[in-house]
This record gives sequence, structure tokens and C-alpha cells, in this order.
Amino acid sequence: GCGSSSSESDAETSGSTASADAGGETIRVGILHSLSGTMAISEVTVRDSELLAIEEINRAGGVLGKQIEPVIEDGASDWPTFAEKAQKLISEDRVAATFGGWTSASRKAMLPVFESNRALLFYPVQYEGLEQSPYIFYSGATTNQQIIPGLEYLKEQGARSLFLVGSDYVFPRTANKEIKAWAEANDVEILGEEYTPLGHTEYGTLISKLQDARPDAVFNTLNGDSNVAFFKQLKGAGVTARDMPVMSVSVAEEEVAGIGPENVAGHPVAWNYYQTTDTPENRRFVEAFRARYGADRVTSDPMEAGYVQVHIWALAAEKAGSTDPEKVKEAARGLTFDAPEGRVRVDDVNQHLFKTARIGVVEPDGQIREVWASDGPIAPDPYLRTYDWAEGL
Amino acid sequence: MDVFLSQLFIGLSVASVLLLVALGLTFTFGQMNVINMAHGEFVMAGAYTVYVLQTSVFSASMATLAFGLALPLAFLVGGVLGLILEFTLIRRLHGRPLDTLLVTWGVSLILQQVARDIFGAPNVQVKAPPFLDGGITLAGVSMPYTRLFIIGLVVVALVAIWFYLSKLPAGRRMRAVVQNRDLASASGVRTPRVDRLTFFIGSGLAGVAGVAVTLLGSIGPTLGTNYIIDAFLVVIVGGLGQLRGAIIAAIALGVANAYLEYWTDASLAKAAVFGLIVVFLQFRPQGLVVTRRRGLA
Amino acid sequence: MSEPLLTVRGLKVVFDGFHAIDGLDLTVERNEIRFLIGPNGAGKTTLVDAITGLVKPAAGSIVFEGNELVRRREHQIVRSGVGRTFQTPTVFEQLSVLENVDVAASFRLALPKLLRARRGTTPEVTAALEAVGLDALADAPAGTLSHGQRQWLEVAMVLCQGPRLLLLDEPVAGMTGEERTRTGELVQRIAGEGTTVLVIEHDMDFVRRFATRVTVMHEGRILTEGTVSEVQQDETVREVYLGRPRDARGAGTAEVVS
Amino acid sequence: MSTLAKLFPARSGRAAFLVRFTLAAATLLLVAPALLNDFRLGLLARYLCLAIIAVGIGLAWGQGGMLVLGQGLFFGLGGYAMGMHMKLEEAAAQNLDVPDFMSWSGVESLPALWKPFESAAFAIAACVLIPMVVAALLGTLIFRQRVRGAYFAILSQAMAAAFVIVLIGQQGLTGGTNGLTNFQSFFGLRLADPADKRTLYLFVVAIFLGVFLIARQLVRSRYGKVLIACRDAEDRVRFLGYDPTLVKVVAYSAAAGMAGLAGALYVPVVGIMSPALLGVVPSIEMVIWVALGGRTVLAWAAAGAIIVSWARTDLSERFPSGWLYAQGALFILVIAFAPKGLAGVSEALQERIKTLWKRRTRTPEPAQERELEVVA
Amino acid sequence: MSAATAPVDATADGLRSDDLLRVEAVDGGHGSTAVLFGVSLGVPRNGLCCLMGRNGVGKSTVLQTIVGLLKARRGRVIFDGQDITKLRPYDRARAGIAFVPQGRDCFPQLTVMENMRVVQEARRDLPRSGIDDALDLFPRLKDLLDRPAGFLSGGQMQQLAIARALVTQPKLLLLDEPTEGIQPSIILEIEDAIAQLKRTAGLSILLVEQYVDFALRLAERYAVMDGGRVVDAGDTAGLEDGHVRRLLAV
Ligand SMILES: Nc1ncnc2c1ncn2[C@@H]1O[C@H](COP(=O)(O)OP(=O)(O)OP(=O)(O)O)[C@@H](O)[C@H]1O
Ligand SMILES: Nc1ncnc2c1ncn2[C@@H]1O[C@H](COP(=O)(O)OP(=O)(O)OP(=O)(O)O)[C@@H](O)[C@H]1O
Ligand SMILES: NC(N)=O
Ligand SMILES: [Mg+2]
Ligand SMILES: [Mg+2]
Repeated sequence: GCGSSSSESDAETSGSTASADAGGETIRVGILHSLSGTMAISEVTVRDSELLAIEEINRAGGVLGKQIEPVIEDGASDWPTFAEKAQKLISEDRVAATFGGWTSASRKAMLPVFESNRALLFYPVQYEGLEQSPYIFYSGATTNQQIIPGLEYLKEQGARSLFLVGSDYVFPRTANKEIKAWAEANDVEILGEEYTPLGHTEYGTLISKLQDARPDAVFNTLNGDSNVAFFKQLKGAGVTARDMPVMSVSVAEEEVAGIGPENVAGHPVAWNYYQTTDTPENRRFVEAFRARYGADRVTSDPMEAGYVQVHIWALAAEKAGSTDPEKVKEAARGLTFDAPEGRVRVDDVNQHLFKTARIGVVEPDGQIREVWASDGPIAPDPYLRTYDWAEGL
Repeated sequence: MDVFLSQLFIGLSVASVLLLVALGLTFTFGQMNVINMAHGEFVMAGAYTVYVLQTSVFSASMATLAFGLALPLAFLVGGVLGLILEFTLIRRLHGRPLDTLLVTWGVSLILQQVARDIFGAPNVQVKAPPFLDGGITLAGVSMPYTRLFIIGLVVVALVAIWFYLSKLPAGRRMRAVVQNRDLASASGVRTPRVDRLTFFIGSGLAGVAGVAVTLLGSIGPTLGTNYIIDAFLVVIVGGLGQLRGAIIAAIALGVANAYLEYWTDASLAKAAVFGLIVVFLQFRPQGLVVTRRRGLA
Repeated sequence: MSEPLLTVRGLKVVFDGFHAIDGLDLTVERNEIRFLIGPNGAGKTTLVDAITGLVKPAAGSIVFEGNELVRRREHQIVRSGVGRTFQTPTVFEQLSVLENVDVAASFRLALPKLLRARRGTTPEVTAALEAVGLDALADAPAGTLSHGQRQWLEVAMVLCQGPRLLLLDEPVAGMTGEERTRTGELVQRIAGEGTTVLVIEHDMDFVRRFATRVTVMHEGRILTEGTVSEVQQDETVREVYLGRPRDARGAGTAEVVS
Repeated sequence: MSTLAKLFPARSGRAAFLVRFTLAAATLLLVAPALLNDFRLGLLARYLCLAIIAVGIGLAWGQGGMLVLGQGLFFGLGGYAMGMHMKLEEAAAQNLDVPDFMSWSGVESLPALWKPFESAAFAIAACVLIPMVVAALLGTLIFRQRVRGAYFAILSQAMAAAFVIVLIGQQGLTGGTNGLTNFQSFFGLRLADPADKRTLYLFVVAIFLGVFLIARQLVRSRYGKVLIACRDAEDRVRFLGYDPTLVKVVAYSAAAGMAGLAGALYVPVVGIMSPALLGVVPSIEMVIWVALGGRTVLAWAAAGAIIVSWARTDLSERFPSGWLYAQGALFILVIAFAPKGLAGVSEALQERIKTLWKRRTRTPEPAQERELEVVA
Repeated sequence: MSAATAPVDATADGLRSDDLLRVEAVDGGHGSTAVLFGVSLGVPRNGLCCLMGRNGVGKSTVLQTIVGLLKARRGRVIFDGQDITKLRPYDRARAGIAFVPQGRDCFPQLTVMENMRVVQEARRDLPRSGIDDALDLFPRLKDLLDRPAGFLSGGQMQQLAIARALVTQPKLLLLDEPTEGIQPSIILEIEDAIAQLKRTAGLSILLVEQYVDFALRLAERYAVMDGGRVVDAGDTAGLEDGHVRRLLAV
């Protein structure tokens, strides 16, 4: 459907152009992920789980009695393209909501588009916090639901010194800014902080820096392909999880498969969900996913968040009796949903989810075994207002 | 640990990967003047060859055998892809080197998408053969077997290529065709056959490089894009079609990068190396090893 | 007393240890047509290359109208009044014959003037084209010219620049007798108009007809210098260059139809 | 048919050009705004920004033979110059010390590099002059050493790559991978307002047409011929008394200025400037537009940019997961099989039509005519 | 008018049924530019045909069409009884045609020796002694064997070009202005060499040459071109003195 609809363009009404078109037979929603380029590796899996959720909802009768029709667009791992496609989904396809993005860079690019059109974006990936757009729902973890528990866990395990390794973009840099503040307050020494460009593959020098610095643990915010190179070369250099555990916040089941489980086995990760998470909802989710996409596929945290956020939008729309963004926002406040990761709740104010933090360890079979979990869902705190050490960030 | 020596080793191993990718280019770019942007995708095809062998042909316990067989097979896979490219497109582009860049760029887009459709967008995994686990420590420098293996592979490839180019009639023919196609043809050299063979070898080497890089990094549709620019820079700095130049250039770039990265970080080191290349070309505009010519070029 | 137009002293050009020019001294006076002959590989083209900046001499000096040329860049040498053609003609194949000559003729224009479009044809361009007989082909792309036509075009291009020293590297190679005569007459006319011409040529008949003075090079040095007949009588010149005519062929060895 | 023939005469004389130019200008200024909705008109504005880059590439590559594979560098310099100014204007409007992204990376006071961009005049001049000066410097270094052909191509590509690496690495200064986003206004135009966006569109069209005329004059002038001469036999040009370095630097620098200007317009039109727009991949694509349109014909170079960008938008909307095939195939087919690009295709078509027309109107011309031409 | 495939009158003398090479009513040119119009000529077995004409009349184009670097648009090229019009250049070379192009062509970055070896190795049937034989004809090359050919002087390169052609031990040698840029004494030697090759190796030669005397001394057959057509052709025996000169002076 390419809109050559000049009649639709209503030059009279200036200002908000988004008026989710609820008049048709179906309700259109946007699915906007990178289907090509470096990030496709991660993002297509999220698209898959979002489509799964849409199918489930449609099978159960749809939303407001109408079927949901996904409009899929390719963000092409290119942030400006995300912005362009978001605009297209809003003004031409008149989607009721858009599910999309992975990197914080893509989200930052889309943010002004959604804000100026007063349209809704559901964003499924853990991120660095310090953001709260009224038109974005954040269904991945913010810092205090993933990174801080990860740090606390390392500290509990006896780590007194850390080395920070990350990809060179906004998420790792901002996250590390927070980590350093935390470390200072917690008497943990930061022995180094290194960034490599997205897609970097040569980690020899970085590893020798790690070997020189001898930290108790490494905190890893690398994203995408780089993780594969990093872990393979780390193992090649003879560094094991026992010598120097590497806590990752962007390595989930999907990435483990690409790295090769034998290369990451034993290293800890921090997320809110694993394929092994033991809830009835998750058993159903994994089964449905495999039935739909093949038994060899794995599920992961961002995939689960993608799946969950579609359901949350559908629930909110039902509750509001409309797909109008303002009404959906209103209805979503405090909404709960029994997700594969356990019960989640939409925060009244900041539109993030209450989520349970889980630390896991990678097993040689590629699955992740949970070794620690928070007592119930943690309230999202994107600006870390409840932490003294985070003042001035 | 002695930083100087360990960075030297890291530099050399970076160089070996660069060189392995660049060697194929000394054929297709250096000899035939084809700027093959799809070379990286041939590397990727080599990497997927290992994956296919390991997952679909051999059982997991036969990783070593699969890996060993992958070397010749990846050469063939890369080579055949190169042949197809030569036969369908490159053939039409003689004397338009800059256009080959643009056309093969289109080819590389398509090959990436093909890989995505066949193997899926996510990375796949290859098991290193067990005998490459671990490493040795010499003079305080730890040398992973994987790195040593790649260095060894490069040395073997280099010797073979040197012999081919300078000792075998086929190599001479190859150079003759590049330098004066019409004259070679009118002298009885079957130029299309020479072109195809050149492209086959160059692309085959890319396939071999693909096998090597599975030991170090990710295997995914965009694998090739990581290496392609650096590899071209090696060829440029070395001097077009100059084996000796490419070796020195790869080592210089690899080692410079290793030391610079140690003192700064990966981004700055990379930018600095690019800067150094621009400066270097001020002194040696034709690269390290120059083929001089008389009169007007 | 007027100083010579061109003075070359102690010139050495070395390629990888091979001395292509080996301590050469040469003086060219104003308004002469000087011929440079010598065996293949004697270094004639290399000498022209050195004068025009294409190769850098290892030693020696080249003084043109009182200015040292060594170490100047090619275009500066041209701007100081030295023009040349090439043994293998090179023209701008995508431009028309007329544009080729026009580009050559505009070389002294400053950038702002260059940025204006060409309107019509300047007299020097027309004259140069007529002089070489390419006026009929003015609008043809230079890429479609034959070998010989390209040689003519090259001559037209240097002609319209009005150089004070013109270096021609085998300008009549591949031309028929009639064409040679025309070229020779053209050279004479140019010289008459105040341009000194240095011609490299192997065609002895052509040399005989048009040379005022002949310099013979051998192995990177000047072997001898003199009038045509002086040079032709020289034993060494016969030995290394002319060869000995054999009875069976009569006197003319490589005579062109005239 | 005869009116058509009048509009598109075989020899592109002055009058013919004026007709075509007026037609194109009218289409862009009057027809397009009437037909397209706000979103599509916004896209067209974006394509026109890209077409400005393409005109520059047509000049440097098509006429001057320099395969500029790193125009992203200059596009970025212009874009960032404008983006920095707009960010500062906004920060001032919101009473912030520094733009939003700086505080995310812990930069609390405005870096010295940013200070001059508070001035609108400086920013506007910088958009064009910084790229031109940088190009002149780099160009002088590179061309003086006679680096050319594939060497130049790959070197220029490496420069774009290095620029992107630096941008990404200096997040506090440049916004890193994100680049600069979230702009609200451009010299008083509110970017979210459709009426203001239309004004912006018209502004872009005007600049595009102006740039095109400048480039055309360069090509038509004597300088343009010298440039072609440099492209075809640079070394020979030296022996005509020109310094090819200078000749090439002028075109390179002009192309850079155009790319910079395009970048400056791109920021308000699209609302983002990021390294993703400037690296190796986008830079190669810029050249592909030109190759596809026709490298030696400026108008077709610009058309190439518009056509390819439009095709990309359209294909990726129709086939979100398969559009790369279509795009790749398009590149391959046109460049390999139509070396002169769409310009050549259109020329051949016109030729075909003309002969058909002639054949129908006149008696077949004697086969001799052509031969005599050649022999004469 | 050139629709007639039969050779026009003037060229009838230039073509015999038993000629080693027969060019029959060939039209040809460069790309879209037509240059040749119904060119017919023949090279007798073990003989020499000399092709003459002013600049730009199409002599080189004829040679390039014979070796296959340019396509004949009409007409046929028959070599040794075989129609080679459709063959690729290398197959024509293998059939026994060698070509010395105008303007000093070589493989510039190969050494003089490699220039010859690459040609010799291109085919299995060529003996290595071919190189020695060629060097014996041009002894001055022996001092230059290791020099990259691109560095040679114009005359040196021309000698190499002829030597390289001889390495293939051809039946037919096409020489495009071989004396261009060669010093007088060597022209004499080349003349001797050609005569000797005709005598001892049974070589046939098509020679493009501006030095009429030189050419006519060696030739059995001649052809004169103008405007892409053969305007006169025939045997040199009994050729009235000055006939050719008059034709060329048109
Ligand atoms: N770049 C180079 N490297 C090595 N040798 C060279 C180079 N340039 C020229 N020579 C050698 O220098 C010598 C002089 O060459 P040059 O071209 O000047 O001779 P020439 O007198 O012009 O001869 P000809 O009459 O044949 O044109 C030759 O032996 C040639 O091989
Ligand atoms: N590459 C080309 N493209 C188009 N036309 C060409 C090309 N080469 C030559 N011609 C044209 O073909 C005609 C014949 O050229 P050719 O080279 O055969 O002449 P020639 O008789 O060998 O002349 P010369 O004695 O100057 O070498 C000329 O008029 C020339 O303009
Ligand atoms: N939010 C992330 N992982 O970029
Ligand atoms: Mg010479
Ligand atoms: Mg010729």
C-alpha cells in the first residue's frame, strides 16, 4: 500500500497530523526494525515476535473488533531512515501505533517525529535511561532494572575493580557514565573504559589492555557483531570466565548462538527474561514461537519485550475503546500484563514497565541459567532519581 | 608482560588477516584493475562454507575435518562466485575500472541479501577445530594458536602466489593481458581465459580468507564489509599489484594500528592510521613499491 | 652580443644506474632549426624530457633565456616559453579538434577569464588549424583521428601557444613524402616568425632539406655537431647511425617519395 | 510531435536549454507542490538536497574524472555546521547551557569549537566555505602528488571513513552515532508546521536551481574544457602550461561546497544529521546516483539522485525485506549495460524516435551520406 | 553503392585465388565510425604485399581488421583457405598471423625477455629457440633483456615489437610502419631481415610503409588506399616508375 492519497492529505488541519485512522476495516500498526545492515542481526528477531503477538491477537478476535494489519518498514540500520520511515507510517499509513527500533541511536532519531506528530512508539530494548518522551512506551529495561542489578551482583560476587568495554554510541557511553557514578559511591575501582566502533572486529589490543589491567570483572556494553569477535578472541587469548568474568547487558540467547556457546560459557549476563525463565506464560510463548518459526529458534529478552509491548498496546486500546494515541496513553497507565517474564505493569508517569531483574550465566548448550533475580518487579527509574549517587547525572 | 612485543604480535596477526583479504585483491584489483567491492562478500561466502560443512555435512565431533576440508572448498566457492561475476559483468567493463567499483557494489548488496535469506540475518556459529584451542607463550607474549594458524596460512598463500606470478607462464600471461590487452590477444594469448583464471584465483583467495576469519569474529551477512576498505588500503599503500608492497603495507598498517590503539583507543587509532596513509601518499603517491613508466602515463 | 637561447651544461640523467644522458653540453641559438639525430636509445627523447621537466636530471643545468629550468615544474617551463610534442602523440580524445587547440591557446588566461564560455574562434587557433590542415576536421572528436592526424594536431596545439623554443620529437614519422614536405615548410615558417625549433628526426632526407645545423647524440652525449654534409661525412656517425649503403641499393637508403 | 521536436531540438542550444530549464523549474516550483502531500513534498525536498550533491559529483567526476567516493565528508561538514547553529539556537530558546545531547555525555559547558556557530552569519558561511577550504587543502595535497584514478577513489573513501570515526568517537562534541537530532526551527520557520515546510521546500528548489546554473557555467566555460582535458590526459595538460593540480582543485572544491550546502539544507528538511549519512556506504551511493543518471550530463546527474532516492523510498515501502535486490539489480544493470547512464538511454531513445520520424516523413536517405561524411 | 560485393575493378589485380591472405570486400571501422569501404587485397604465399596511402586513409584499420581487433562489418577475410572473419584475435594468431602494431606497442612492465617469453608460452607448439632466432635478427636487444620494455627508446621498442612477432613463427606477418622512428642503419638491417625471412622461413608479409622505395624493393604486390578504399593494386613487377608516387601525391 503506497499512498497516492492526495485526498487524505488535509491541508486545513495544521499541527498534529497523526489521527490514527480507525475508520477502516482493519487497524494498521507499524513495525519498524532494521531488516538490512548491521543491526538486522538482532532486529529481525524482534520483528518476528511482534508479528507473532499480532497473529495471536487477531486469532483472538483482534482489537476493538477489528483485525490488526502490520505495516512493515525497514530501518536499514540507518538512523535517519528510521526517522523517515516513522514519518511515512504516521502520515501515509496512518498507523495506530508503531513498534520498533533497537539501538538508542534509532530511538533518538525517531523521537522528534513521534513527538511532533503526537503518535505512539513502542520501543522494546533495554537502554541507558535519562529519557522520558510522552509519546514513547519503553518496554525494555532502563538502567535501574538491568545495569545496576548487574553491578550489584558483581560487587556481591567480590568484584572490587571493573573494566568498561562498550560500542561507541550513546547507550554504552551514557550507561558507563552512570556506572562510574555508581562505582564511585560503591568503592569499586574503574580500571579502564574503552569504546570500539559498532561492527569492530579486532580485539587483540583491547584484550591485552584487559590483561594488563587485571580487573576483577569486565562490564560489557558492546552491541551487535562485535560481541562475537570479542568473546572468540578473549577465549583465544586464554582468558576464561573464572579469571575475569565479563558481565554483558546486550548478549542474549540469539547473540550467544552467534558467538558460539563454548566461547561465552560461564560469563554472566543481566536481563529481565531468558528462554529458560520458568513461568507458564513463557512456556506458552516459547512453544508458540517455535511452532511459528521453527524448533531451532531461540527466544530472548528483546524478543519477549517486543511480544509484550504489542499485547500492552492492544489491551490499552481495548480499555480506551479507541486507538487514539492520547486515549491509549491514558488507558495504559497502570495497566498490568502477565508476560513471559512474569507480571509487568506500565508506570503511571514515565511509560516504562515494572520489570524483574535477572542475572544469568551462559551455559555450554547456549541457554542462560538464572542465578539471581530481584524480589518482584522493580519500578522503572529512568533518571535514577531514587539513587543518591546519581545526582547530577 | 612486554607491551612492545605483545603489541608487535597483535599487529602482525592483524596484518595477517588484512593481507589474506588483500591478497585476492592484488589479483583482481592489482592485475585486472577491477575494484571488486563484492570481494568482501566472497570472504563471507568462504566463512559460510565452514558453517555449512560443520552443520549440514559433518557432525560436530568432526570439526577438524570439516575445517580442513573447508579451506580448499572455500577457495572453490569464492573462485566460482568470482568466475560467475567475471563472466556476467566484469567482462563488459574492461577499461572502466571505476565502473567496476559501482557495479560490484550492487553485487555486494545483493549477495548480502542472499546470505540473509539463506542463512538468516542473525550470526551463525563455527566451531574452531580443537587443535587450535589454546596457545603458547613465548618471551612473555601469549600467542593463540588461531592467530598463529592464520599467520601460517598467509605465509603459505604468499609463497604460492609469488611462485605463480613470477615463475609460471600463467602468471606472466596474466601480467601481459593487464598491461596490453589488444596486443596480448593479437599475440595469441587467450585473454578471456586468462581473465577468468585471474578472477578465479583472486576470488578463491577471498574464500580462504573467509575460513580464517571464522576463527576470530562473527559470521553474518555483513561480515565482508568489515574488511573491504582496509584491504583496499593495503593494496593502495603497497602499490598496485605489488606483492612485496602489500606485505609491507599490511604489516605497517597492522602494527601501527596495534601500537596506536594501545596508547589511545580503537576509534582514534583507526582515524590516525587513515591520516597517516594520506600523509604517506604525499611521499609515495604510487604506494610503497612503484611500477615506474616512461613518458606520459 | 646575444646570449644563446638554450644552454645545457653537464646534464646527467640516470635511471636505476643506467646513464641515459651522461654529461651532455648543448647550446641552441635563436632562430635556428636545429636537428638532433642519433641512434635509437641515444638519449634524444630523454634530453627533451629533461628540458621540459618530465624527467629530473641527476646533475647539470639547463638555462633558457637566462632562467634555470632544472627543478621547475612542467607547466612553469611551458609558461616560460618552451613547447614540445611527443613521440607518441597524445591528444584529448573527448574534445573536438578545435577545442583541443583552443584549450592550448588559452593557457595564459587567468581563472576568471577561463570561467567564461568560448565564443567563436580566435585568430591564432584558426591559423594553427589551417597551418596543419585540420580545419576541415575542426569539429571532429580528436579521438577519431588517425595516428598521423594526431601528430598534426599536436603540432597545432604547440603552435598556437607561440613558444620561443619548440621541441618536436619525430614529427614526420609515419607521414607520406608530401606531408613531410608540408611539415618541413611549416617548421621553416615557424622559425621565420621568431621561434627556435629543435627537431628530433631519423629521416635523413628530411634532415638534409630543412636543417640549418645538426647535432648528433650517441650514448647520452654529443658526438658531433655541424652542417648536414659535415655530419654525414663523419666516420663515427656513419658507423653508429647511418650505416653504410650497399651497392645493390644505390645511394638512397631510405628515401621518401618527394 | 512537431511541438515536441521543437521543445527538444537535437542540438542543445541556448534556447533549448532555456525551455528545458523553465519547464523543470516550473515543475518543481508549481506542479510538485500542487500534486504532492506534505510528506511526499518533504521527501522531494530531501531528494533535491541530494541532487545538489549529485551536481557537484557530476562536475568533479563526470567532467574532472575525480571519482569522489567521500563526498559524505563535505556533506557532513556543511550539515554539522548548520546543525550546530540550529542546536544552539534551540538551547538558547530553552535556556539551556548546552544542547541536550552534550549533557547525556557529561559535557556541561559549551566547547570552544561550538562558540562561533552561535552566529547565524558564521554558520551560513561555514556551511559552504569550510567544505571548500578543506577540499582545497586535501585536494592540493593529493593532486599535487598525482594521486588519481582508483587511488584517489579509495583515498577519498578512507577520508570519509576517518571523518565518521572521528565524529562517532567524539560524542560529547558531535553527538556521536546519533548525530544531531530533534530540531524545532530554522531561521524562524517552524519545522513541524506544514506551511513553513512548504516554504522551506521552495527555498530548497531555488538553491538547487542556482547551484545547477553555476555548475553548468563551469562546464560550458573554457575552464570546463581544460577540466575535461585533465580528466582524459592530465599529464599532457601540464605540457600545455596548465597546472592540473589547480584545475582539479577548483572542481573538487566546488563540488565540496555544493555538498556542504546540501548538508546545510538537509538538516532543516529532514531534521537529522548523523554519521550514518556520511560514511562509506552513503558516499558510494552518492556516486551511484550520478553514474545512474549519467555522469557527463549535469542535469541527468541531478535526476539520477532524485530517481534513485525516490526508487529507494518506493521499493523499500513496497518490499521492505527484498528491496535490496531491486536496488542492487538497478545499479548493476544501468552501470554495466548503460555506461552513459539514463542520459545515454534517453539519448538513444531520442535518436531512435528521430530516425523513425524521419523515415516516416522523408524518403529513406541514401546509405552513402554517412560514408561520404567520414571519407571527406 | 558499396552494396556490390564483387571487388571493384581497380582491386581485381590485388587479389588472387591462391593468395595466403585474401581480404574480400571488407567494410569496417572503429565503433560507429565507418572507415573501410569494400577493401580487397591479397598477400601472396611467401611474398610481400605493400600497402600504401596518406595519413588517415585506413591502412592501420585494415591491419587491425585482419587480426580481429576490429570487426569486419561486411566481406570476408580468408587465411590459408580458411574463413577467419569470425575468429577472435588470439585464434587468428594461433592460425599463424603475427601483428606489429603502429606506434610501439609492448607490455610495458614486463622485461624485454618476458615480452618475448609470454608470447612464446601462449602456445604449446612454439619452440623456445624462436626467441634466440628473433634475437639474432635484432642483436641490439640482447643488451636490454632485463629492462622493462616500457623504458625502451622508441626505436628499441620497435625492434622488440618485430622480434616479438617473429617469436610466434607466423606464416603471415603484418607490419604497420615498422621503420617509423628507427635509425637509418637499422632500417637497412630490417630490410635485410625481411628479405631473409621471406627466403628462409617462407614468411608472407603485409607491410604498411611510407618509404616507397624501401617498400617496393621488397614487395611482389602493392595496394594503394585512399578514403577507405583501395584505389590501385597490382604486381610490382613491371610497375611503371613513378606510378605509385603519383597516386600517393594526389
Ligand atoms: N625510465 C627509464 N628507465 C630505464 N631506462 C630508460 C628510461 N627511460 C629511458 N631509458 C633508456 O634510456 C635510453 C635513452 O632513451 P631515449 O628514449 O632518450 O632514446 P632516443 O634517443 O629518443 O631513442 P629513439 O630514437 O629510439 O627514440 C634508452 O636506452 C632507454 O632504454
Ligand atoms: N579509435 C578510433 N575511433 C574512431 N575513428 C578512428 C579511430 N582510429 C582511427 N580512426 C579514423 O579512421 C581513419 C583511418 O585511420 P587509420 O589509423 O586506419 O589510418 P592510417 O591509414 O593508418 O593513417 P596513419 O598513416 O596516420 O597511421 C582515420 O580517418 C581516423 O580518423
Ligand atoms: N539501547 C541500546 N541497546 O542501544
Ligand atoms: Mg626517442
Ligand atoms: Mg596507421
